[in-house]
Amino acid sequence: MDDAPRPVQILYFAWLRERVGIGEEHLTLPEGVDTVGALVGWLRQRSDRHAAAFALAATVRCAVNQDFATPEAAVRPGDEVAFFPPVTGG
Amino acid sequence: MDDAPRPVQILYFAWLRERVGIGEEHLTLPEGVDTVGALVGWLRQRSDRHAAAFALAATVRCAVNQDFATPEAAVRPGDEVAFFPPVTGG
Amino acid sequence: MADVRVQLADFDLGAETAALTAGRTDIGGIGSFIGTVRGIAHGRPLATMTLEHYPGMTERAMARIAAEAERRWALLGCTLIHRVGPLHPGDNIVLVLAAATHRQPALDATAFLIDWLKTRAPFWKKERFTDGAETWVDAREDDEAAAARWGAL
Amino acid sequence: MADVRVQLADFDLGAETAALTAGRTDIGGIGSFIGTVRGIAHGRPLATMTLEHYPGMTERAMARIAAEAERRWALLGCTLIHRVGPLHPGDNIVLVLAAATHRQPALDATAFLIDWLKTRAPFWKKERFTDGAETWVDAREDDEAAAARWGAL
Repeated sequence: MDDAPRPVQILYFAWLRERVGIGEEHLTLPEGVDTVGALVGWLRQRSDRHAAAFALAATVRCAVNQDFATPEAAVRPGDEVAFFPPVTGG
Repeated sequence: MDDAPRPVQILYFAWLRERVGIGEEHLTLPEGVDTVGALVGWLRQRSDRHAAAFALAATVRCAVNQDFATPEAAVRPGDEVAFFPPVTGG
Repeated sequence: MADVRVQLADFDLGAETAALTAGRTDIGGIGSFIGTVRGIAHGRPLATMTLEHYPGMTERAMARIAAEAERRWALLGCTLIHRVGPLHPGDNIVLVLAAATHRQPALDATAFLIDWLKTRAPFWKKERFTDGAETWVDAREDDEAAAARWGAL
Repeated sequence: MADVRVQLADFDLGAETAALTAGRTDIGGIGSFIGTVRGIAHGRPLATMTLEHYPGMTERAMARIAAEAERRWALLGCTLIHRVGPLHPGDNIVLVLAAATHRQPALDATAFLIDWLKTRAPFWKKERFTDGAETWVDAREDDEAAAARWGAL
Protein backbone atom coordinates (compact mmCIF):
# COMPACT_ATOMS: atom_id res chain seq x y z
CA MET A 1 0.00 0.00 0.00
CA ASP A 2 3.05 2.26 -0.11
CA ASP A 3 2.66 5.29 -2.33
CA ALA A 4 5.84 6.53 -3.93
CA PRO A 5 6.58 9.80 -2.12
CA ARG A 6 5.69 12.70 -4.37
CA PRO A 7 8.47 15.20 -5.00
CA VAL A 8 8.40 18.86 -4.18
CA GLN A 9 8.79 21.23 -7.12
CA ILE A 10 11.38 23.86 -6.24
CA LEU A 11 11.69 27.07 -8.28
CA TYR A 12 14.40 29.72 -8.19
CA PHE A 13 14.12 33.25 -9.55
CA ALA A 14 16.43 36.18 -10.28
CA TRP A 15 19.84 35.95 -8.60
CA LEU A 16 18.86 32.80 -6.72
CA ARG A 17 18.31 31.09 -10.07
CA GLU A 18 21.68 32.32 -11.30
CA ARG A 19 23.50 31.18 -8.16
CA VAL A 20 21.90 27.75 -7.99
CA GLY A 21 22.44 27.44 -11.75
CA ILE A 22 18.97 26.07 -12.51
CA GLY A 23 15.46 27.49 -12.42
CA GLU A 24 13.69 24.40 -11.22
CA GLU A 25 14.29 21.05 -9.58
CA HIS A 26 12.05 18.24 -8.35
CA LEU A 27 13.21 16.76 -5.06
CA THR A 28 11.81 14.16 -2.72
CA LEU A 29 12.27 15.49 0.77
CA PRO A 30 13.56 13.28 3.59
CA GLU A 31 11.63 12.76 6.82
CA GLY A 32 11.63 15.86 8.99
CA VAL A 33 12.07 18.33 6.16
CA ASP A 34 8.54 19.63 6.38
CA THR A 35 8.86 23.41 6.72
CA VAL A 36 10.33 26.17 4.56
CA GLY A 37 13.08 26.71 7.15
CA ALA A 38 14.01 23.01 7.25
CA LEU A 39 13.95 22.88 3.45
CA VAL A 40 16.39 25.79 3.20
CA GLY A 41 18.74 24.08 5.66
CA TRP A 42 18.57 20.85 3.67
CA LEU A 43 19.02 22.58 0.28
CA ARG A 44 22.12 24.40 1.53
CA GLN A 45 23.88 21.07 1.94
CA ARG A 46 23.10 19.81 -1.55
CA SER A 47 25.89 21.69 -3.34
CA ASP A 48 28.24 24.62 -3.07
CA ARG A 49 25.96 26.49 -5.47
CA HIS A 50 22.95 25.94 -3.22
CA ALA A 51 25.03 27.00 -0.22
CA ALA A 52 26.03 30.19 -2.05
CA ALA A 53 22.46 30.90 -3.10
CA PHE A 54 21.16 30.65 0.44
CA ALA A 55 24.19 32.24 2.11
CA LEU A 56 22.23 35.43 2.70
CA ALA A 57 19.10 33.69 3.92
CA ALA A 58 17.69 36.94 5.33
CA THR A 59 17.38 38.32 1.80
CA VAL A 60 15.65 35.24 0.41
CA ARG A 61 11.88 35.26 0.10
CA CYS A 62 9.72 32.17 -0.30
CA ALA A 63 6.33 31.20 -1.68
CA VAL A 64 4.58 27.87 -1.12
CA ASN A 65 2.02 27.05 -3.78
CA GLN A 66 2.29 30.63 -5.05
CA ASP A 67 1.54 32.29 -1.71
CA PHE A 68 4.22 34.18 0.20
CA ALA A 69 5.41 31.96 3.07
CA THR A 70 7.47 32.34 6.24
CA PRO A 71 10.19 29.91 7.43
CA GLU A 72 7.60 28.26 9.69
CA ALA A 73 5.26 27.44 6.79
CA ALA A 74 4.61 23.75 6.12
CA VAL A 75 5.98 22.03 3.03
CA ARG A 76 4.28 18.86 1.88
CA PRO A 77 4.92 16.40 -0.95
CA GLY A 78 3.55 17.79 -4.20
CA ASP A 79 3.96 21.41 -3.13
CA GLU A 80 5.43 24.09 -5.35
CA VAL A 81 8.06 26.00 -3.37
CA ALA A 82 9.72 29.09 -4.86
CA PHE A 83 12.74 31.03 -3.61
CA PHE A 84 13.54 34.53 -4.81
CA PRO A 85 14.96 37.90 -3.73
CA PRO A 86 12.77 40.74 -2.46
CA VAL A 87 10.61 41.87 -5.38
CA THR A 88 11.57 44.90 -7.45
CA GLY A 89 8.84 45.35 -10.04
CA GLY A 90 6.74 48.35 -10.86
CA MET B 1 -5.17 119.81 -18.04
CA ASP B 2 -8.11 117.60 -17.02
CA ASP B 3 -7.91 114.01 -18.25
CA ALA B 4 -11.24 112.32 -18.93
CA PRO B 5 -11.58 109.74 -16.13
CA ARG B 6 -10.93 106.30 -17.51
CA PRO B 7 -13.72 103.79 -16.98
CA VAL B 8 -13.44 100.49 -15.12
CA GLN B 9 -14.18 97.35 -17.13
CA ILE B 10 -16.54 95.17 -15.13
CA LEU B 11 -17.05 91.49 -16.05
CA TYR B 12 -19.68 89.03 -14.79
CA PHE B 13 -19.51 85.27 -15.06
CA ALA B 14 -21.84 82.29 -14.54
CA TRP B 15 -24.97 83.09 -12.54
CA LEU B 16 -23.79 86.64 -11.84
CA ARG B 17 -23.76 87.27 -15.59
CA GLU B 18 -27.25 85.79 -15.88
CA ARG B 19 -28.64 87.87 -13.01
CA VAL B 20 -27.10 91.15 -14.12
CA GLY B 21 -28.18 90.34 -17.67
CA ILE B 22 -24.91 91.36 -19.30
CA GLY B 23 -21.39 89.94 -19.28
CA GLU B 24 -19.53 93.22 -19.33
CA GLU B 25 -19.98 96.92 -18.69
CA HIS B 26 -17.65 99.92 -18.70
CA LEU B 27 -18.35 102.34 -15.87
CA THR B 28 -16.71 105.50 -14.66
CA LEU B 29 -16.63 105.27 -10.88
CA PRO B 30 -17.54 108.24 -8.68
CA GLU B 31 -15.17 109.66 -6.08
CA GLY B 32 -14.78 107.37 -3.11
CA VAL B 33 -15.59 104.16 -4.97
CA ASP B 34 -12.03 102.92 -4.88
CA THR B 35 -12.19 99.42 -3.40
CA VAL B 36 -13.89 96.17 -4.40
CA GLY B 37 -16.22 96.47 -1.42
CA ALA B 38 -17.20 100.04 -2.27
CA LEU B 39 -17.70 99.03 -5.91
CA VAL B 40 -20.09 96.23 -4.93
CA GLY B 41 -22.09 98.65 -2.78
CA TRP B 42 -22.28 101.13 -5.64
CA LEU B 43 -23.19 98.49 -8.26
CA ARG B 44 -26.03 97.19 -6.09
CA GLN B 45 -27.79 100.52 -6.46
CA ARG B 46 -27.52 100.66 -10.23
CA SER B 47 -30.53 98.39 -10.95
CA ASP B 48 -32.73 95.72 -9.49
CA ARG B 49 -30.78 93.19 -11.52
CA HIS B 50 -27.50 94.31 -10.00
CA ALA B 51 -29.08 94.21 -6.55
CA ALA B 52 -30.28 90.66 -7.19
CA ALA B 53 -26.86 89.59 -8.49
CA PHE B 54 -25.09 90.88 -5.39
CA ALA B 55 -27.82 89.91 -2.91
CA LEU B 56 -25.70 87.02 -1.68
CA ALA B 57 -22.46 88.97 -1.49
CA ALA B 58 -20.81 86.26 0.59
CA THR B 59 -21.00 83.87 -2.37
CA VAL B 60 -19.55 86.36 -4.86
CA ARG B 61 -15.85 86.19 -5.69
CA CYS B 62 -13.85 88.97 -7.29
CA ALA B 63 -10.72 89.40 -9.37
CA VAL B 64 -8.99 92.70 -10.09
CA ASN B 65 -6.85 92.65 -13.21
CA GLN B 66 -7.22 88.87 -13.31
CA ASP B 67 -5.96 88.26 -9.77
CA PHE B 68 -8.28 87.08 -7.02
CA ALA B 69 -9.09 90.06 -4.81
CA THR B 70 -10.68 90.70 -1.41
CA PRO B 71 -13.24 93.46 -0.61
CA GLU B 72 -10.39 95.63 0.64
CA ALA B 73 -8.52 95.50 -2.67
CA ALA B 74 -8.07 98.81 -4.49
CA VAL B 75 -9.94 99.55 -7.72
CA ARG B 76 -8.48 102.22 -9.99
CA PRO B 77 -9.57 103.75 -13.30
CA GLY B 78 -8.68 101.42 -16.15
CA ASP B 79 -8.83 98.28 -14.00
CA GLU B 80 -10.54 95.08 -15.09
CA VAL B 81 -12.79 93.90 -12.27
CA ALA B 82 -14.58 90.55 -12.51
CA PHE B 83 -17.35 89.11 -10.32
CA PHE B 84 -18.22 85.44 -10.29
CA PRO B 85 -19.40 82.59 -8.07
CA PRO B 86 -16.97 80.21 -6.34
CA VAL B 87 -15.24 78.23 -9.07
CA THR B 88 -16.40 74.72 -9.97
CA GLY B 89 -14.07 73.48 -12.69
CA GLY B 90 -12.05 70.30 -12.84
CA MET C 1 7.59 74.73 -18.61
CA ALA C 2 4.14 73.35 -18.25
CA ASP C 3 1.80 72.98 -21.20
CA VAL C 4 -1.46 74.67 -20.23
CA ARG C 5 -4.51 74.81 -22.49
CA VAL C 6 -8.18 75.77 -22.41
CA GLN C 7 -10.01 74.33 -25.37
CA LEU C 8 -13.38 73.35 -26.81
CA ALA C 9 -12.01 70.22 -28.44
CA ASP C 10 -11.48 66.89 -26.75
CA PHE C 11 -7.95 65.82 -25.80
CA ASP C 12 -6.11 62.56 -26.43
CA LEU C 13 -4.51 61.10 -23.31
CA GLY C 14 -2.20 58.81 -25.26
CA ALA C 15 -1.02 61.57 -27.59
CA GLU C 16 -0.49 64.04 -24.73
CA THR C 17 1.51 61.49 -22.76
CA ALA C 18 3.58 60.62 -25.83
CA ALA C 19 4.26 64.33 -26.41
CA LEU C 20 5.40 64.73 -22.82
CA THR C 21 7.80 61.78 -22.91
CA ALA C 22 8.96 61.73 -26.55
CA GLY C 23 12.67 61.11 -26.86
CA ARG C 24 13.27 61.35 -23.12
CA THR C 25 14.95 58.81 -20.90
CA ASP C 26 15.05 60.83 -17.68
CA ILE C 27 11.41 60.18 -16.76
CA GLY C 28 10.64 57.30 -14.40
CA GLY C 29 6.97 57.89 -13.65
CA ILE C 30 3.98 59.67 -15.17
CA GLY C 31 0.84 60.34 -13.16
CA SER C 32 -2.38 61.40 -14.80
CA PHE C 33 -5.92 62.29 -13.96
CA ILE C 34 -8.88 62.68 -16.27
CA GLY C 35 -12.18 64.12 -15.07
CA THR C 36 -15.27 63.10 -17.02
CA VAL C 37 -18.95 64.11 -17.15
CA ARG C 38 -21.20 61.73 -15.26
CA GLY C 39 -24.65 60.93 -16.61
CA ILE C 40 -26.40 61.39 -13.27
CA ALA C 41 -25.99 64.50 -11.13
CA HIS C 42 -27.76 64.86 -7.78
CA GLY C 43 -29.82 61.82 -8.73
CA ARG C 44 -31.12 63.34 -11.96
CA PRO C 45 -30.22 62.40 -15.54
CA LEU C 46 -27.96 64.98 -17.11
CA ALA C 47 -28.35 66.21 -20.70
CA THR C 48 -25.39 68.59 -20.95
CA MET C 49 -22.78 70.18 -18.75
CA THR C 50 -21.57 73.56 -19.99
CA LEU C 51 -18.21 74.86 -18.84
CA GLU C 52 -17.71 78.62 -18.72
CA HIS C 53 -14.37 80.27 -18.05
CA TYR C 54 -12.74 83.69 -17.76
CA PRO C 55 -10.55 84.02 -20.86
CA GLY C 56 -7.18 85.38 -19.88
CA MET C 57 -7.45 84.89 -16.16
CA THR C 58 -8.15 81.17 -16.49
CA GLU C 59 -4.98 80.55 -18.49
CA ARG C 60 -3.00 82.70 -16.05
CA ALA C 61 -4.40 80.82 -13.07
CA MET C 62 -3.61 77.46 -14.67
CA ALA C 63 -0.06 78.54 -15.49
CA ARG C 64 0.37 79.71 -11.91
CA ILE C 65 -0.94 76.42 -10.51
CA ALA C 66 1.43 74.48 -12.77
CA ALA C 67 4.34 76.72 -11.72
CA GLU C 68 3.48 76.06 -8.09
CA ALA C 69 3.58 72.29 -8.73
CA GLU C 70 6.93 72.69 -10.46
CA ARG C 71 8.19 74.64 -7.46
CA ARG C 72 7.07 71.91 -5.03
CA TRP C 73 8.21 68.89 -7.02
CA ALA C 74 11.03 68.38 -9.51
CA LEU C 75 8.71 67.76 -12.44
CA LEU C 76 10.10 66.73 -15.81
CA GLY C 77 6.83 67.52 -17.55
CA CYS C 78 3.40 68.87 -16.77
CA THR C 79 0.31 69.20 -18.96
CA LEU C 80 -3.00 70.77 -17.95
CA ILE C 81 -5.89 70.79 -20.41
CA HIS C 82 -9.35 71.97 -19.45
CA ARG C 83 -12.26 71.89 -21.85
CA VAL C 84 -14.97 74.56 -22.06
CA GLY C 85 -18.32 74.74 -23.81
CA PRO C 86 -21.12 72.19 -23.86
CA LEU C 87 -20.17 68.64 -22.84
CA HIS C 88 -22.17 65.45 -22.60
CA PRO C 89 -22.17 62.48 -20.26
CA GLY C 90 -19.01 60.44 -20.75
CA ASP C 91 -17.09 63.37 -22.23
CA ASN C 92 -13.68 64.34 -20.93
CA ILE C 93 -13.52 67.59 -18.94
CA VAL C 94 -9.97 67.93 -17.69
CA LEU C 95 -6.58 66.30 -18.08
CA VAL C 96 -3.66 66.52 -15.67
CA LEU C 97 -0.31 64.92 -16.49
CA ALA C 98 2.82 65.10 -14.33
CA ALA C 99 6.12 63.37 -15.06
CA ALA C 100 9.06 62.96 -12.69
CA THR C 101 12.03 60.71 -12.04
CA HIS C 102 10.02 58.66 -9.54
CA ARG C 103 6.41 57.83 -8.88
CA GLN C 104 5.85 59.73 -5.66
CA PRO C 105 6.42 63.26 -7.00
CA ALA C 106 4.50 62.38 -10.18
CA LEU C 107 1.48 61.12 -8.23
CA ASP C 108 1.60 63.83 -5.57
CA ALA C 109 1.81 66.55 -8.22
CA THR C 110 -1.10 65.01 -10.12
CA ALA C 111 -3.29 65.10 -7.02
CA PHE C 112 -2.18 68.62 -6.16
CA LEU C 113 -2.82 69.91 -9.67
CA ILE C 114 -6.39 68.64 -9.89
CA ASP C 115 -7.17 69.79 -6.33
CA TRP C 116 -5.98 73.32 -7.09
CA LEU C 117 -7.51 73.40 -10.58
CA LYS C 118 -10.86 72.68 -8.97
CA THR C 119 -10.60 75.47 -6.44
CA ARG C 120 -8.30 78.13 -7.90
CA ALA C 121 -8.95 78.28 -11.65
CA PRO C 122 -11.99 80.26 -12.84
CA PHE C 123 -14.30 77.70 -14.43
CA TRP C 124 -17.99 77.29 -13.77
CA LYS C 125 -20.21 74.34 -14.56
CA LYS C 126 -23.84 74.60 -15.54
CA GLU C 127 -25.88 71.42 -15.60
CA ARG C 128 -28.89 70.96 -17.86
CA PHE C 129 -30.99 67.96 -17.01
CA THR C 130 -33.02 65.86 -19.42
CA ASP C 131 -36.21 67.47 -18.05
CA GLY C 132 -34.90 70.86 -19.21
CA ALA C 133 -34.07 72.21 -15.75
CA GLU C 134 -30.79 74.08 -15.49
CA THR C 135 -28.59 74.79 -12.50
CA TRP C 136 -25.15 76.17 -11.80
CA VAL C 137 -23.05 73.67 -9.88
CA ASP C 138 -22.31 74.71 -6.31
CA ALA C 139 -18.75 74.69 -5.05
CA ARG C 140 -18.10 71.70 -2.82
CA GLU C 141 -16.70 72.11 0.66
CA ASP C 142 -14.69 68.93 0.34
CA ASP C 143 -12.99 70.33 -2.75
CA GLU C 144 -11.86 73.24 -0.58
CA ALA C 145 -10.70 70.81 2.10
CA ALA C 146 -8.81 68.73 -0.47
CA ALA C 147 -7.10 71.86 -1.83
CA ALA C 148 -6.28 73.07 1.68
CA ARG C 149 -4.27 69.89 2.38
CA TRP C 150 -1.52 71.34 0.24
CA GLY C 151 -1.25 74.56 2.26
CA ALA C 152 -1.72 78.12 1.09
CA LEU C 153 -0.32 79.49 -2.16
CA MET D 1 -13.46 42.86 -12.08
CA ALA D 2 -10.01 44.20 -12.68
CA ASP D 3 -8.14 43.62 -15.92
CA VAL D 4 -4.72 42.22 -14.98
CA ARG D 5 -2.04 41.36 -17.51
CA VAL D 6 1.63 40.39 -17.68
CA GLN D 7 2.99 40.84 -21.18
CA LEU D 8 6.10 41.26 -23.31
CA ALA D 9 4.43 43.80 -25.58
CA ASP D 10 4.08 47.48 -24.90
CA PHE D 11 0.71 48.87 -23.83
CA ASP D 12 -1.27 51.83 -25.14
CA LEU D 13 -2.43 54.19 -22.39
CA GLY D 14 -5.05 55.85 -24.59
CA ALA D 15 -6.50 52.55 -25.79
CA GLU D 16 -6.56 51.05 -22.28
CA THR D 17 -8.31 54.11 -20.88
CA ALA D 18 -10.81 54.07 -23.74
CA ALA D 19 -11.50 50.38 -23.09
CA LEU D 20 -12.09 51.08 -19.41
CA THR D 21 -14.54 53.92 -20.03
CA ALA D 22 -16.22 52.92 -23.32
CA GLY D 23 -19.95 53.50 -23.27
CA ARG D 24 -19.98 54.40 -19.58
CA THR D 25 -21.40 57.51 -18.00
CA ASP D 26 -20.98 56.56 -14.34
CA ILE D 27 -17.26 57.37 -14.19
CA GLY D 28 -16.22 60.81 -12.95
CA GLY D 29 -12.47 60.38 -12.59
CA ILE D 30 -9.70 58.16 -13.92
CA GLY D 31 -6.29 58.06 -12.28
CA SER D 32 -3.32 56.49 -13.97
CA PHE D 33 0.33 55.82 -13.42
CA ILE D 34 2.94 54.69 -15.91
CA GLY D 35 6.39 53.61 -14.83
CA THR D 36 9.16 53.93 -17.41
CA VAL D 37 12.79 52.83 -17.77
CA ARG D 38 15.25 55.62 -17.02
CA GLY D 39 18.46 55.90 -19.02
CA ILE D 40 20.68 56.42 -16.00
CA ALA D 41 20.65 54.10 -12.99
CA HIS D 42 22.88 54.71 -9.99
CA GLY D 43 24.71 57.29 -12.08
CA ARG D 44 25.58 54.84 -14.86
CA PRO D 45 24.13 54.69 -18.39
CA LEU D 46 21.74 51.80 -18.79
CA ALA D 47 21.63 49.54 -21.84
CA THR D 48 18.71 47.26 -20.95
CA MET D 49 16.49 46.47 -18.02
CA THR D 50 15.18 42.92 -18.00
CA LEU D 51 12.05 42.10 -16.05
CA GLU D 52 11.65 38.55 -14.73
CA HIS D 53 8.48 37.25 -13.13
CA TYR D 54 6.98 34.12 -11.60
CA PRO D 55 4.38 32.93 -14.10
CA GLY D 56 1.20 32.00 -12.29
CA MET D 57 2.02 33.57 -8.94
CA THR D 58 2.57 37.00 -10.47
CA GLU D 59 -0.86 37.10 -12.08
CA ARG D 60 -2.42 35.80 -8.85
CA ALA D 61 -0.63 38.44 -6.81
CA MET D 62 -1.72 41.19 -9.21
CA ALA D 63 -5.34 39.99 -9.14
CA ARG D 64 -5.20 39.97 -5.34
CA ILE D 65 -3.78 43.49 -5.20
CA ALA D 66 -6.50 44.72 -7.58
CA ALA D 67 -9.17 42.96 -5.50
CA GLU D 68 -7.82 44.66 -2.38
CA ALA D 69 -8.08 48.05 -4.10
CA GLU D 70 -11.65 47.23 -5.13
CA ARG D 71 -12.40 46.30 -1.53
CA ARG D 72 -11.02 49.60 -0.22
CA TRP D 73 -12.50 51.92 -2.84
CA ALA D 74 -15.67 51.73 -4.94
CA LEU D 75 -13.81 51.39 -8.22
CA LEU D 76 -15.68 51.38 -11.51
CA GLY D 77 -12.68 50.03 -13.39
CA CYS D 78 -9.14 48.89 -12.74
CA THR D 79 -6.40 47.87 -15.16
CA LEU D 80 -2.95 46.60 -14.23
CA ILE D 81 -0.43 45.79 -16.96
CA HIS D 82 3.15 44.86 -16.18
CA ARG D 83 5.67 44.16 -18.89
CA VAL D 84 8.38 41.48 -18.70
CA GLY D 85 11.45 40.72 -20.79
CA PRO D 86 14.15 43.06 -22.01
CA LEU D 87 13.28 46.78 -21.96
CA HIS D 88 15.24 49.85 -22.98
CA PRO D 89 15.51 53.40 -21.65
CA GLY D 90 12.27 55.26 -22.27
CA ASP D 91 10.21 52.05 -22.51
CA ASN D 92 7.04 51.60 -20.51
CA ILE D 93 7.25 49.10 -17.62
CA VAL D 94 3.93 49.22 -15.82
CA LEU D 95 0.47 50.74 -16.20
CA VAL D 96 -2.06 51.32 -13.44
CA LEU D 97 -5.53 52.67 -14.21
CA ALA D 98 -8.30 53.21 -11.66
CA ALA D 99 -11.71 54.71 -12.39
CA ALA D 100 -14.29 55.89 -9.85
CA THR D 101 -17.19 58.31 -9.50
CA HIS D 102 -14.88 60.96 -8.05
CA ARG D 103 -11.22 61.86 -8.19
CA GLN D 104 -10.17 61.00 -4.65
CA PRO D 105 -10.83 57.26 -4.77
CA ALA D 106 -9.42 57.09 -8.32
CA LEU D 107 -6.18 58.82 -7.29
CA ASP D 108 -5.85 57.02 -3.96
CA ALA D 109 -6.39 53.64 -5.61
CA THR D 110 -3.82 54.47 -8.30
CA ALA D 111 -1.20 55.28 -5.64
CA PHE D 112 -2.11 52.19 -3.62
CA LEU D 113 -1.94 49.89 -6.64
CA ILE D 114 1.52 50.97 -7.74
CA ASP D 115 2.84 50.91 -4.15
CA TRP D 116 1.62 47.36 -3.66
CA LEU D 117 2.63 46.19 -7.13
CA LYS D 118 6.16 47.29 -6.32
CA THR D 119 6.34 45.38 -3.06
CA ARG D 120 3.90 42.47 -3.32
CA ALA D 121 4.02 41.18 -6.89
CA PRO D 122 6.89 38.87 -7.86
CA PHE D 123 8.88 40.78 -10.46
CA TRP D 124 12.62 41.27 -10.49
CA LYS D 125 14.63 43.81 -12.45
CA LYS D 126 18.11 43.19 -13.82
CA GLU D 127 20.05 46.16 -15.12
CA ARG D 128 22.69 45.86 -17.81
CA PHE D 129 24.83 48.93 -18.24
CA THR D 130 26.45 50.17 -21.43
CA ASP D 131 29.83 48.97 -20.11
CA GLY D 132 28.44 45.42 -20.01
CA ALA D 133 28.15 45.18 -16.22
CA GLU D 134 24.97 43.54 -14.94
CA THR D 135 23.26 43.80 -11.59
CA TRP D 136 19.98 42.79 -10.01
CA VAL D 137 18.12 45.78 -8.65
CA ASP D 138 17.93 45.87 -4.86
CA ALA D 139 14.59 46.33 -3.16
CA ARG D 140 14.21 49.88 -1.85
CA GLU D 141 13.33 50.54 1.75
CA ASP D 142 11.26 53.55 0.78
CA ASP D 143 9.14 51.33 -1.47
CA GLU D 144 8.40 49.23 1.61
CA ALA D 145 7.59 52.37 3.58
CA ALA D 146 5.30 53.62 0.81
CA ALA D 147 3.47 50.29 0.72
CA ALA D 148 3.21 50.19 4.51
CA ARG D 149 1.26 53.49 4.51
CA TRP D 150 -1.74 51.52 3.33
CA GLY D 151 -1.64 49.06 6.23
CA ALA D 152 -1.27 45.29 6.15
CA LEU D 153 -3.06 43.06 3.67
